[in-house]
Amino acid sequence: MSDETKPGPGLFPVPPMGEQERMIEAVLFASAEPVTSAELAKRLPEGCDVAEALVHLRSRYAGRGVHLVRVGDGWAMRTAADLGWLMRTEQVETRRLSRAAIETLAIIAYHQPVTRAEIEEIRGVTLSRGTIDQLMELEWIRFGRRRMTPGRPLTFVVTDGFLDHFGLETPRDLPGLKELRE
Amino acid sequence: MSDETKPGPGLFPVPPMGEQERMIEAVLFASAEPVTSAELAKRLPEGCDVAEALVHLRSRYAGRGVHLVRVGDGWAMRTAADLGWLMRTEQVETRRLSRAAIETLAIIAYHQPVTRAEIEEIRGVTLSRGTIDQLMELEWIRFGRRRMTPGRPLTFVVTDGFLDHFGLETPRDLPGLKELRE
Amino acid sequence: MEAGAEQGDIAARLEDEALIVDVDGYEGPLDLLLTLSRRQKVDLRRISVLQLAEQYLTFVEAARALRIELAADYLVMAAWLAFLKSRLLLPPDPTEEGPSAEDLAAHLAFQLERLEAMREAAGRLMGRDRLGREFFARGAPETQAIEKRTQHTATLLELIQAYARLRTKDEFRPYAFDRTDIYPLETALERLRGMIGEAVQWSDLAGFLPPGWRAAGTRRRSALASTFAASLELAKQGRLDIQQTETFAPIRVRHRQGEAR
Repeated sequence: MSDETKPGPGLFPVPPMGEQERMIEAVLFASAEPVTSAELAKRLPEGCDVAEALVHLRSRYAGRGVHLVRVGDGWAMRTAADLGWLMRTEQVETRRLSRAAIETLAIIAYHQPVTRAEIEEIRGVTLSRGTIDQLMELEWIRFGRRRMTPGRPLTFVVTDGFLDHFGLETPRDLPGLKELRE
Repeated sequence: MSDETKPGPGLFPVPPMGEQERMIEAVLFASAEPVTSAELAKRLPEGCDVAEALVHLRSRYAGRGVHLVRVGDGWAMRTAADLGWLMRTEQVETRRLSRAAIETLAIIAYHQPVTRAEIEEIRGVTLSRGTIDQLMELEWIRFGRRRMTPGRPLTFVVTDGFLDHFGLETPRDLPGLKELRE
Repeated sequence: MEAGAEQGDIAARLEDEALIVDVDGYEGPLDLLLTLSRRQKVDLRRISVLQLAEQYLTFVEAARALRIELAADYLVMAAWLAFLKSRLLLPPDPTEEGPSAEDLAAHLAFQLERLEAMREAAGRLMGRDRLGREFFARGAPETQAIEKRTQHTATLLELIQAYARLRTKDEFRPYAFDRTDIYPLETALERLRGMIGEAVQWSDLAGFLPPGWRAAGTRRRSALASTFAASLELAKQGRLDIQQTETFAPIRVRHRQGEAR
């Protein structure tokens, strides 16, 4: 593509808001994964107001069969949860998680960043390598920063993939988090 | 979800048209393949008017960033044609020029304006179309004047883009052969 | 109502039996304690730790009677609870330091409460609407990206070299780029890394110089310098040990055992 046909920085007028909304709509529809605001800004012509266009788009899809949802730093289109029964054919069989894995996941989500020792203390048992591996493989958890305590232990945090899977906008939206913190 | 909450054939009132539209929207969004009207009718609760809901849905997406389109026998959501350029992200990969290209470029730079026949004579091999195209695409060479000799062959010269890239003010700044030997 | 209560009794009895037989069903002693505590049917904050300790000890006894082998951590917990139980029953010893029996009991109750909270949180989490089950991503994502643009580039030197090559039919090489007598560190590293595994005993570093670089002169000096630098790098990575008996003595290296990676 030659530079002439592509809207270049400052060379072309900023598209009207309705047009910006259309562009974001197209990009988000085309992607199965959430797209970050930064990525959207990079894709759209210079000068676009991604944040505002997202607000418009979100309200446009409110109550529809497909919603605009926030996932951590990203944005994605997702079908409305109340229509899940229509999607039988699309449903994916997920491997049943062990109790250890489910509890470990919850502990990481509610206590992140959390070290292995802390997880073990809460559950009262040793954390098996397999449990962590399984959650890592699902891309629901990842390593966080090392804790600045003796031994500089690794910490675990939940990922945007986790937020996406469980329909959470941010880790702060975990149900009952406030009550637990009190 | 238990079967009791699912609208059963004939047992439950037909959902309002807006709801039917939502359902189709969700199904088409989540489906990997276009979905036929017959398939939609099978998925939706008994009594739904798929054809009418499709008409509504289609007009709802008219002028949007995604459209409801017919694909063969089925229906699918697709990016609006005018926004196709948004789907492309560029990944720039830097690669060395081929030996043929760099030699050709050097000859043009040292001998401009130079004809294809002259380039071939110096290199001792035929000049491939691709080599010239590549240098043209890089905007490092362009056509010069036709040579006033029989056949009036085209000549090639280097561009300002070439000088810019190689940090030269004029092609005369290129070191001469003698200087190269010292 | 009555039938319901009866069923509840049966369920409780079945649970009791299951408790005794099915040790494997527990995720550690804390989990077992939490299950036992539920049978007190009170808020965890008001649980009787003393009663709980007795229940636990009974369980462990029963398991022993059935010759069920309990994992060590269950036994450690049993010993600790037996200790706690005796402390809770005896009047406090004013000379004893450290946390009181009540503190220890309160901490145990707190641990159980925290585990229970996480159990509930996990349950709520798994009960949420989930991607691929209740809500869905785009089924036919359009291939975005992957427009690989190859940007070709060249330097002035390459251009000049190309021209010189064409016109003089021999390679033009400015002196600064003459590296035939320089043995690069990367090459030395690669060579040493490949060979060090075999150096089970102390070996002279000079023995690792590549053929063609061993004769005295600039080439040997360059190769020796690079190989030495490479040995330092590998020593830093813990793959080898370096030894020199005295100043100017030959430098010797040896593969470090157990660090084969």
